[in-house]
Amino acid sequence: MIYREAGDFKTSYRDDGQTFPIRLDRWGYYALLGVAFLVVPFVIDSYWANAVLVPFLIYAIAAIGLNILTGYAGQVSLGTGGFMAVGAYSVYKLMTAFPGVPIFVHILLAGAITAVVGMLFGLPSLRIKGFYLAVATLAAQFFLVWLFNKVPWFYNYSASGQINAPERTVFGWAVTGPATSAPAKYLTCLVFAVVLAWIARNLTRGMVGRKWMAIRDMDIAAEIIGVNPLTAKLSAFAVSSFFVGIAGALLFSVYLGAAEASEAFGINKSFLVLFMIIIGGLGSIFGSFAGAAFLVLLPVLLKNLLVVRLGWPTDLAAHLELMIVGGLIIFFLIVEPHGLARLWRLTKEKLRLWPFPH
Amino acid sequence: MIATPAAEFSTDKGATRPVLMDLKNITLRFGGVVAIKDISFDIREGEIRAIIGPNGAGKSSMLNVISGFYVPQQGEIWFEGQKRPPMKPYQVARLGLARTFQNIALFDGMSVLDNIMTGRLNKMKSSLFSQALWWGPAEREEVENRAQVEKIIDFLEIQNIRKTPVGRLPYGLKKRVELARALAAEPRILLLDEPMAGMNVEEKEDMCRFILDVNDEFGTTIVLIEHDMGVVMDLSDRVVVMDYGRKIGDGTPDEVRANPEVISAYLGVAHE
Amino acid sequence: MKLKLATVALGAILAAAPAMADLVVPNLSYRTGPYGANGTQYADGFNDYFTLLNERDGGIGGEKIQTPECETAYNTEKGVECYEATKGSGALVYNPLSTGITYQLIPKVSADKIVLYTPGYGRTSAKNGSVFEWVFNAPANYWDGASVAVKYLLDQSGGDLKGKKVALVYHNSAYGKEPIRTLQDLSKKHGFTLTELPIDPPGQEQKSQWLQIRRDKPDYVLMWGWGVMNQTAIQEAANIRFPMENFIGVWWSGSEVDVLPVGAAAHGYKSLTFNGVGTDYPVYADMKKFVIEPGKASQGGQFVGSALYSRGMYAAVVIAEAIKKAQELAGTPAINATQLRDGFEALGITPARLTEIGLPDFGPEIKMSCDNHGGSGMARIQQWDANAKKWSLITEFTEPDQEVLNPLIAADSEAFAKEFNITPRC
Amino acid sequence: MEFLYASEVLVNGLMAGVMYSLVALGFVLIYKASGVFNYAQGVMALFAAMTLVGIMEGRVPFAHLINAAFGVHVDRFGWTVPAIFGIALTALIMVGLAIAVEKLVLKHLVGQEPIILFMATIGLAWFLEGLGDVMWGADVKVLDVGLPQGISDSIETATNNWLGYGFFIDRLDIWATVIAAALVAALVGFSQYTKQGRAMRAVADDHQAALSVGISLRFIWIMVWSIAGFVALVAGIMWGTKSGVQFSLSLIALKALPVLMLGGFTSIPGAIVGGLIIGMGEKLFEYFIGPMVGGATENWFAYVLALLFLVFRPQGLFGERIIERV
Repeated sequence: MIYREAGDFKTSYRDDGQTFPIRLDRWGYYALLGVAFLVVPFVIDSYWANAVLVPFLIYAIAAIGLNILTGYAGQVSLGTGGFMAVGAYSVYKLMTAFPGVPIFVHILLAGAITAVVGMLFGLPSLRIKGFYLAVATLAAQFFLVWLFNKVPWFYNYSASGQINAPERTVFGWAVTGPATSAPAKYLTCLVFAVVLAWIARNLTRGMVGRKWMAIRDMDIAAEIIGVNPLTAKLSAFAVSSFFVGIAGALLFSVYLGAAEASEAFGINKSFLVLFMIIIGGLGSIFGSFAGAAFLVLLPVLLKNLLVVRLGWPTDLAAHLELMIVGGLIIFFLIVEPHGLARLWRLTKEKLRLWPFPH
Repeated sequence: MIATPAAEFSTDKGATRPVLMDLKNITLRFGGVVAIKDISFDIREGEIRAIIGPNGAGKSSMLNVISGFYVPQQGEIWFEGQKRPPMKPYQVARLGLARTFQNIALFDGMSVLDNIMTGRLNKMKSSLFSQALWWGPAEREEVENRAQVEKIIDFLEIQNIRKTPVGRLPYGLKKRVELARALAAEPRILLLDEPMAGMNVEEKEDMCRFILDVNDEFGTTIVLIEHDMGVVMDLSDRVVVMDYGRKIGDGTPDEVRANPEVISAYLGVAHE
Repeated sequence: MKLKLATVALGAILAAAPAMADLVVPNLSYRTGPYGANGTQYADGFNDYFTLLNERDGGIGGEKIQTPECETAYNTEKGVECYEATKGSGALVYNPLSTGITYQLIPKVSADKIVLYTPGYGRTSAKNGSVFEWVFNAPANYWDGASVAVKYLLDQSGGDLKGKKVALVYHNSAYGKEPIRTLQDLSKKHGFTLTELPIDPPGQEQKSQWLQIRRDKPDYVLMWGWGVMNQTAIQEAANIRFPMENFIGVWWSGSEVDVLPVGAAAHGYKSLTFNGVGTDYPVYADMKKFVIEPGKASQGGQFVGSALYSRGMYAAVVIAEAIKKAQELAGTPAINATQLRDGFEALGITPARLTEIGLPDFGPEIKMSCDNHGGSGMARIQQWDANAKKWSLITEFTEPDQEVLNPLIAADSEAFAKEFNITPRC
Repeated sequence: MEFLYASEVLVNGLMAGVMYSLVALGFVLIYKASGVFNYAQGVMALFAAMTLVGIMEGRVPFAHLINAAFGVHVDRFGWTVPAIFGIALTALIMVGLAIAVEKLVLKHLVGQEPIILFMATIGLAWFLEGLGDVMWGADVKVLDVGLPQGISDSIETATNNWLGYGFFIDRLDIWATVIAAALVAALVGFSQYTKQGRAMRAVADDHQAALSVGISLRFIWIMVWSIAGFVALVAGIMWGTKSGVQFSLSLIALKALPVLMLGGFTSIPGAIVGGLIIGMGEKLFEYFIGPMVGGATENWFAYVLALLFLVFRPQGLFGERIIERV
C-alpha cells in the first residue's frame, strides 16, 4: 500500500538514473546507513565485530570486486584468494616500510598494487574464454601464494613467514594491531565497504559498466559496435582486483592481524567469494552484500545451534554443517539461479502491487 | 558496368554525391573456400546502398569486411578519400560505422535503455576515475547522452519499453532496439544485415519507414543486405548483386532488374 | 513483528556462550578438514584428562574445569571466531594446536590478558617471557626439537657430523619453516650440509622430492610435516628404501596415523617426542575407572594411549598443574587469567610430581620463570615398531644446544618487541 | 649420469601423469555428455574410497550420528568384506549416487547456464564431503585391496644391468598405468560398440538431435554419472592406496584441472596426453628448476604451463577449434 512508485515522478534524467528510484527504498537506505554508522558502533562488542560484522563487511567488499569481474564483465575468476594475498602483503610491506603514512593511504595503495597485478593476470582473458579462463585464473591463485610463501622479502625475513600487522592509528584511534577496539575495526571496514559499494554502483550504471556488460553478454557484437575488448576486460580486472586487494588488506591488517599466504589466502577463499556472488546474485551489488552475509552468518549460526544449543560433538556438527551449506547452495541454485538479489527484487515487485495483485 | 542517368528521382543521389567509401578488389578466403572474389564497388554520401544475392553469395561476409570483423586477404578499403589500414572492429566503429546483425546481437542482460546507451560509447569520454566518483563530467555526459538517446527512442517509438530487459522483448521489437543502438552512434555509414528477416508485413512496413526516415532526416548513408527483392527495389538507390562471391550486377534497381546475369542467378536458384 | 521475532531469535543463536562459573579452559580443536585425523586424537586426550580431574577429584582445588570445545578446522579465521566466542565465558588459557592460529592469537591474548599455552608448536621465540608475557610454550619448541634431533644424529654418527648430508623435508608453511634457521646455524657449527625440500600442503605428491633424496643419498632425513604429508613421506621413503632408522620426524610427524597406513615398511621410523606414549602409566587405571568405563571419554575413547592423545593429555596436565600453582599463589580456587599466568611462571614439574599424578617419566622436568616461558626444551626419540604397532621410547630426555638457540630466540623476540613497542618486563 | 637421473624423473613424471589422467577422465566424461563441469569429481573419488574402506572393514554407516543422537556406542559390525565384493558394492553405491544426483539436482537445473551447473557441483562437493565424514568418520583410513607398493626390484635390477643405474619405479604406478589403460580401453569399447555407448556419443555431439531420435537424456546422464562414479572409485583406490583415505584425497581434483585445460574439456585422449604432459613437466621442473627457486613449485607449475599453452591454443590440445561468428 505504502510501497509504490505511483506519484513518485521523475522530472529529470538525473533523477531517473539514481540508485534508488523509489522513495521508500531511499529512506530505508538512509535509515540503514544511519543505524550502521550511529547506532551499531556504540553497541557492538568484540564477538559481534570479530565473528560476524567485520568479516561480513570485508567479504562484501571482495564479493563486490569479484562480482564486477564475473557478474558484470562475465570473466569467471578463481584467483580471488591470490589477489587478496597481494592486497595483504602489499599493505604489510607499506605499513612496515613507511610507518608515518596514514593507514588508509596504505590500504588504498595496496588496492592499486593489486589492480596492477590483476591486470597482468587478466591479459590471458583476451585469448581464453569461459571455463578455460576460470581454470587459468587458478594459475594466479597458486603462483601468487607460492611467491609470498617463498620470497622472504615479502614477509620481512621473519623466521616462520608469518606477517603481523603493527599498530596504526587514525585520529588517535588504533585501527590495526592488538589494541584495536571492536567499534574501530567495524567502522574502518564499514567506511571502506560503503564508499566502495557506492563507487561500484557508479561504475556499473555508467558507460564503463555498460561496456563490461556488453562484453559479458556478447563479446563479438560488443567489439563490433565499438567496445575495445582489451581495455574493457583489463579495466574490469583492474577495478575488480582493486576491490579484492582492499578486502585482502583489511582482512589482514584490521581483522586477523596476522596471516600466512597459503593458509589465509588459499583456494578455499576463492571458492568462498565465488559462492557469495552466486548465492547473492551475479551482477548485483546488493547481491554481493546478501551473499556475504549468508555465507558468513550461516556457519556461525549452524555451529551455535548444533554445538552450543544442542550440545552435539563439534566434528559431527562441522560435517553436518558442510552437508547443510552444500545442500543449501544446490537448493538455492534450483529455486533461484539468479540469487538472493533476484528473490529480493521479486519480493519488492510483489510488495509494490500489494494488496491489489491484479 | 556503368551507371547511366535514369529517370527515377532517387538515382541522382547515387550518381552525383561524393564517394564515402570505396571498396577495391576485395577477396576473402576461409582456408580453401573463397567467400568473396575480387569485388569492387563504392558507397556514396547519403545513399541507400543494397547488397543482394542468393543464400551463400557472400553478402554477410562483405558486410563483415566493411565493419572490420573479417580482414580480406586482398583489396583495399578507402574511406573518405583515405586508404583504411588494417583495423580492429572497434576501431572501425570509431570511424563512424555502426551496424545491426542478422541474428540479433543485443545485450540480453541489459535494459533497452542501456543497450541503446552503449551505442553512444564513442561519444562519452569521461575517465574511469570520474565515472567512479560520478563527478561533474561523468554525470553531465550521462545526462546529455541520455537526452540524445531519448530522441532516438521517441523516433523509433519504443518509449514504453525503455526499462525492460532486452531478453524479454519479442523479435520485432528487438530488431528495432538494435536499429536504435546503431543509430545512437550517429554513424556515417549504417550497415543493416537483413533488417527485415523474419518479420511480418506490418513490421516490415514499419522498418522500411524507419530506414527511409533515418536516411531522410539524419542524412545517414545506409548499406543494407536484404532478401526481399520487392523491399530492396523500393528502398534503395543503388544495388550490388552478388552470386557465389562474385559481383554480377551493380546499378540502380531498374538497371539491376534488367541485367540478364542477375535474372539467371535468381531464376537458377530457389530463393526465399 | 515476525521480522522482529526472527531478529531476536537470530541474535540469540548468534550470541556467544554465556559466562560460566567454573574454571574455563576452552578447547579450540579441529576434528575436520585436512588435519582432522590428527586434531581429533589430541583433543580427546586434552578433554579426557580434565574429565578425569572433575570426576575423580571434583576438579582442581574444588573448582570444576569446563572445556567447551570449538571447531577450528585448522583455519585461522574460524580460530579467531572460536576465540571470540569463548573468551567472554571467562576463559583462562587457550591451546589451539595450530601455529597459524597461535600467531593470530598472540596479539589478541596480550591485549585481552589471557594465557596462551602452545606446547611444542607456535612461535618459538615466545620462550622469552620477558617479551611474550602471556604466551608459554614449555616443555619444548621447534628449535629445541631441531637441536635435539641434531644431537641425536651426532650421537648416531659417533659425535661427528662433518661432511655428512642431512635433508630437511618440510611442510611449506609457517610451521614447517620454523626449524630452518636453527638447522642452518647447527650445520655451520657441526659441519654437515643441509638440503631443504619444501612440500606444499597437503603434500600427497612428493615423488620428485624423494627422487632427489634417492639421487643425493643424504645420510639422514629430518621431517617437519603434518597431516597427510607425514604418511606420504614415510611411504615414499619406504618406496625408495631409505633406511627408516635414519629418518627422523619432529613430534608432529610421529603419531600412529602417520605410520599405520604405510604398514610394515614403516618399521624403524623415528620421531622426536616430549611426552610418553602408550597406556602403561598408573594414571590409566583411574582413567579407565572414572572416565572410560562410565562412558564419559571424549568420542568414546578410541584413541586412548596414542601418541597424539598422550600429547593432548600432557598439555592438560601442564595446564592443570599451573592452575593448581596459581590457586596456591592466589589463595583462592577461583582464579582469573592473570593469576594463572603467575601460576605458569611459578610452575615447576618435577619427576617426583609426575610420578605422583600417575605419569612417571611422562615428560621432562619443567621449571618456568618470568623470562623463561619455554622450560628446559628437552625432548627424546621414539621409534615405531610395525609388528607390535606401537611406539617405543629409545632415548632419555636430551637437552638442546642452548648456546645456539638462545641468541636466535633473543634476536627474534627483540625484533617482535621493537615492532610492537614492548618493553621487556623482567 | 645426469641424463639417467633426468630420465628416471621423466618416467616417474609420466606415471604420476597417469594418476592425474584418471581423475581428469571423470571430468571429461561428464562434461562431454552433459556440459556440466563437475567440480565434485575429486570428492566423489574420496567418497568412493571411504565407502569402500567402510564396507571392507564392516563399519556401521552413520555410527557417529547414531551415537550422538541416541547415546549408544556402535562402531563396527564385526565382519570384514573381501576387496572384490567391496568394490562391486561401492560401484553400486556410486550408481545410486548418480541416480540421486540426476533426480535431486540435474533434473531441476536443465537449461541453466554452465556457471550455475558448475556452482551446483561445488555445492554437491561440499555435501558429499560432509556426507562421507558423517557416514564413515573423518579418521585416516588404510585402504588395502592388495595392490603392491614400493620399488619394483625387477626393473631396478634390469636397468642396473643395462644402464649401470637402477631406475626407481613404483609398483603402484605400474599398476595404475595398467588399470588406466584397461579402463580407457573399456570406455572406448563401450562407447563404440554398445547401443548405450553410441547414444552417449550422440548426446555429446548434439543434445537436440539426440533427443529428436528418441534418446532419453536423463538415462544418459545417469549412465554417464555412474561411469564417472566408477572412474572416481578407481582413482580413489589408487590415490587411497598411495596415501591413505582421508580428506586431502578430495584435493586431487585440483591436480586434474590443468590437465583438462591442456587436453581440452571434451577429449578423452586429451585427458590422457594432458595428464602425461603435466605429470612429466611438473616433475622435471621441480627436479631441475625447483632447487633454484626454492622448490614446492608443483602446485602452480601445472597451471602456468597450461595457461601459457592456452594463450597459444585457446581450445586446448584436442579441443574443437573455436570459430567465432556473428
